[in-house]
Amino acid sequence: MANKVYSDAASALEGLLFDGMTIVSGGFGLCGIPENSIAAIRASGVKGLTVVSNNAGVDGFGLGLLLETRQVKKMISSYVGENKEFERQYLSGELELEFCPQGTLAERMRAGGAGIPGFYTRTGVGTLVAEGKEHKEFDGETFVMERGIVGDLAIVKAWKADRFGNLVFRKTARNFNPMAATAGKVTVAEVEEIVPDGALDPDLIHTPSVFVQRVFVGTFEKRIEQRTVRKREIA
Amino acid sequence: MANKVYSDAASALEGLLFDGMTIVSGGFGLCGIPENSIAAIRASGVKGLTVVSNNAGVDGFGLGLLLETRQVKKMISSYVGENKEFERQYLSGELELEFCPQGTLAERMRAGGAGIPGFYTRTGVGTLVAEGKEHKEFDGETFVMERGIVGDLAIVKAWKADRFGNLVFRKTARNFNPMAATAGKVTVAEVEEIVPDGALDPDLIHTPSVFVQRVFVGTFEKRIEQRTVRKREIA
Amino acid sequence: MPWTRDEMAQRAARELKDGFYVNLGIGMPTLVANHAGDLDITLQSENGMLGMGPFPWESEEDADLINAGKQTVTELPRTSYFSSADSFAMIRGGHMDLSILGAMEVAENGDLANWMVPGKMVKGMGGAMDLVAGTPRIVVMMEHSDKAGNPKFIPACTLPLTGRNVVDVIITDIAVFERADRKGAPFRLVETAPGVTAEDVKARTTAAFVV
Amino acid sequence: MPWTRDEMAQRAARELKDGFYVNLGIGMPTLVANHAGDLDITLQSENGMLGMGPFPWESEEDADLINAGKQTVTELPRTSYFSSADSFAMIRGGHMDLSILGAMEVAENGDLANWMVPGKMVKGMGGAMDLVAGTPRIVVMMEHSDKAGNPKFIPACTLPLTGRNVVDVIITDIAVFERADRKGAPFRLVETAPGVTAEDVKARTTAAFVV
Repeated sequence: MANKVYSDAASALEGLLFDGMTIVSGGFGLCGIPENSIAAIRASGVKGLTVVSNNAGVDGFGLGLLLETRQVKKMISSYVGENKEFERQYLSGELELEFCPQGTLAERMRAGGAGIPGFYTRTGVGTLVAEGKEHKEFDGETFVMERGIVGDLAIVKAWKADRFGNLVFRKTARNFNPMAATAGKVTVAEVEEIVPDGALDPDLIHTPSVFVQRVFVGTFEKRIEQRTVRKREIA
Repeated sequence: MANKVYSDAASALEGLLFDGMTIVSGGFGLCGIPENSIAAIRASGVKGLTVVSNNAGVDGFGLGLLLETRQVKKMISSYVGENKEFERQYLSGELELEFCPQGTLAERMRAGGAGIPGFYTRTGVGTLVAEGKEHKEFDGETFVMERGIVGDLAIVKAWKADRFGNLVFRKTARNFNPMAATAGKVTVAEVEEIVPDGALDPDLIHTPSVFVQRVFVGTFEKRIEQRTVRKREIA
Repeated sequence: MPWTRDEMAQRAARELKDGFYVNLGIGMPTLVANHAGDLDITLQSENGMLGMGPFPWESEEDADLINAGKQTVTELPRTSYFSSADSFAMIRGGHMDLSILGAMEVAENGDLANWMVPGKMVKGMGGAMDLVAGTPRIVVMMEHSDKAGNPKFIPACTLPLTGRNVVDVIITDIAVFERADRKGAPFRLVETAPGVTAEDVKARTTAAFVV
Repeated sequence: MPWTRDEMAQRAARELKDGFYVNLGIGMPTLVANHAGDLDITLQSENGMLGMGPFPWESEEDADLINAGKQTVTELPRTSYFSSADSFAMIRGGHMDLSILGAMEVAENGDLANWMVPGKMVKGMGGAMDLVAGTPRIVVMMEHSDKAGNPKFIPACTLPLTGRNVVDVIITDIAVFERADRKGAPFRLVETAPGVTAEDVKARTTAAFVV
């Protein structure tokens, strides 16, 4: 069969990167981010990127790595508060930023992947994010039109895959990954494990294989941003 | 806690039915249909119903039961080819019918449940189903606007539930049920089994509890429309 | 000598490529699966299944496992199930490679009609409108003439359309037509059944096509 | 004597009802969970979790299990995980009962600003715009005055809005305001902190409200 399994991020991304391209990325904060693909994109030196991702990583990790090297021209995100370098580049005008409400961003990725070029939402009506966008009344209420997003490439992080490209995510590391997986002309998935044929329960696959063109097993740091714990009382 | 578990369809539907209401139903053909709720709706005698369902059952089973008793005023469906009584009522003008392409219907339910009053699709452009609807160009291509659907009540069939209302579906009996579950002001789920707390893997719940207000264990005939098999060769 | 249904399916199978994700319509198109040979093809069923297997062995039917034709089927090691919304996200979003379906009429501009005969048949379009609108390559399999002997590949559809300008390949029992693109390229006669000449095809077709 | 943050959270918890599905914003609103008492409340975290449990025991943190504030949390027997699209389908679709969040400014018409200070802070709105647009009942918790001593409940917002006409209840460290509907009903002062009079509140507020 047409092989979808690659040995690492560099080989999985080979031939897919070009200057000025749009990349859609999964992940929320540093949770469930495609660490390996990001590192390989940095190493490739590709530049002028538009990156669609809920967050922009932190200084020195995640998408922050591509900001450091100035490979990113524009971000489409809902929250970038954890990244000083981002703030600096943005306030100095070096980096373009399109703020998009989190739910609208998730829906824009899903819509792009589902062949829906535009949809209406009440989110953001009467605020900055709706300025210049088309509005429409439905049943007496005003909604704003938002556009579907399709990227040249989607990079996602899953827990398990099979060689067909079926994906399963784990806990809140799922987040934007399933929509991102649908929103790339090509989708590259990095996973913790590729399991034998039939090991994934067909009822419980989050991303069907048709959305994934290339898959590889990565190594993951899985950095925690806010380590909050309860102390055990000692008896 | 607020109890969501009911003993049967009649009690689960108590207080929810009224003449002229809109009911959104899960199911594809006779697969994964809310048999028990349909029977209880028939027994209730409620009438003038608008029913949103991919199919209309067959003569004497599924939604066909509500057609027999003339409780349905209007159907919104993609395919009704298995039902002679439907055809008769429609051709004689007794029954209103809004044909909706299957994918558009699924998306309309999802959109309604997701607070999206309208979306654009290329499905149906240039055909009867797009007539009288708003059109819009995106990147040089023409799309038609379709509306989200929200029903007064949604009735769905799942495999397993827990008492919180989390649902898991089985194989192709999933079909329209997850979207229908989001598209009702109130959603009643019938299931084969209510499992103990924590027995459903949180990563693998198809419909989160917030969408389900009432749940009960039903009894299911699960009729097969087209029994197609391979014959075993006898050695 | 016209092709049999099975020969038509065999010809349609040549439209498949290794690794393709394919949706086969109800009826004749389902026969194509029997001719995939060594190609690694994943079949989609729009009611919510990717990786559709063959019919079950007798007594192993599962009422919860059917295809879009409401027939009992089986699963494979690659199978995944999903909701109808996700299924048509896949279709509408252009993620499928190919769809093969039946037709009542195809017009020379690629219009397709296969869902309605006004005043007579009110079955519905099911997923056909979504499939033809979303899938990048559409192959139609149909008898060359209807039961009354009238051509089905015609200058303009007379029945309500399923989609405008959506058909790429037409396989009938006597001929195969193909067009290079959906931007104005005409259908070209690329194959005929044994003993059928281009002249024969012309005589039995009202649509314009090139040879 | 103004209320402490914990007393504000205790007051906010009185907005909860048994069986509610609730989203608590980052910061002070998270304290409300400690005061739910016997009420059966399901907490949503908009990054894709329903049924959020407490922080993990030390050494049991899981990098794959965080809340919308990026803090490590735990799951409960009722927990489900889902994608961000499904999470906001839940929120935008009006399925949540209540959201409690912080604010920089609230206007007397219910407008809310809590995401941006032009030229200074460019963190982003995260899910706040979706939460206020989609949730039927919005409770704001904030200090009555900002660090410079200026009122935060004001005639009209000066900062970029998060949502128009979306706030139902305002809980500050000295007072609670509530309005009957979003159709023009004015905010009413319904409670004051111990030793704080309606006159005190008026003196420290520029928004119009009824007593």
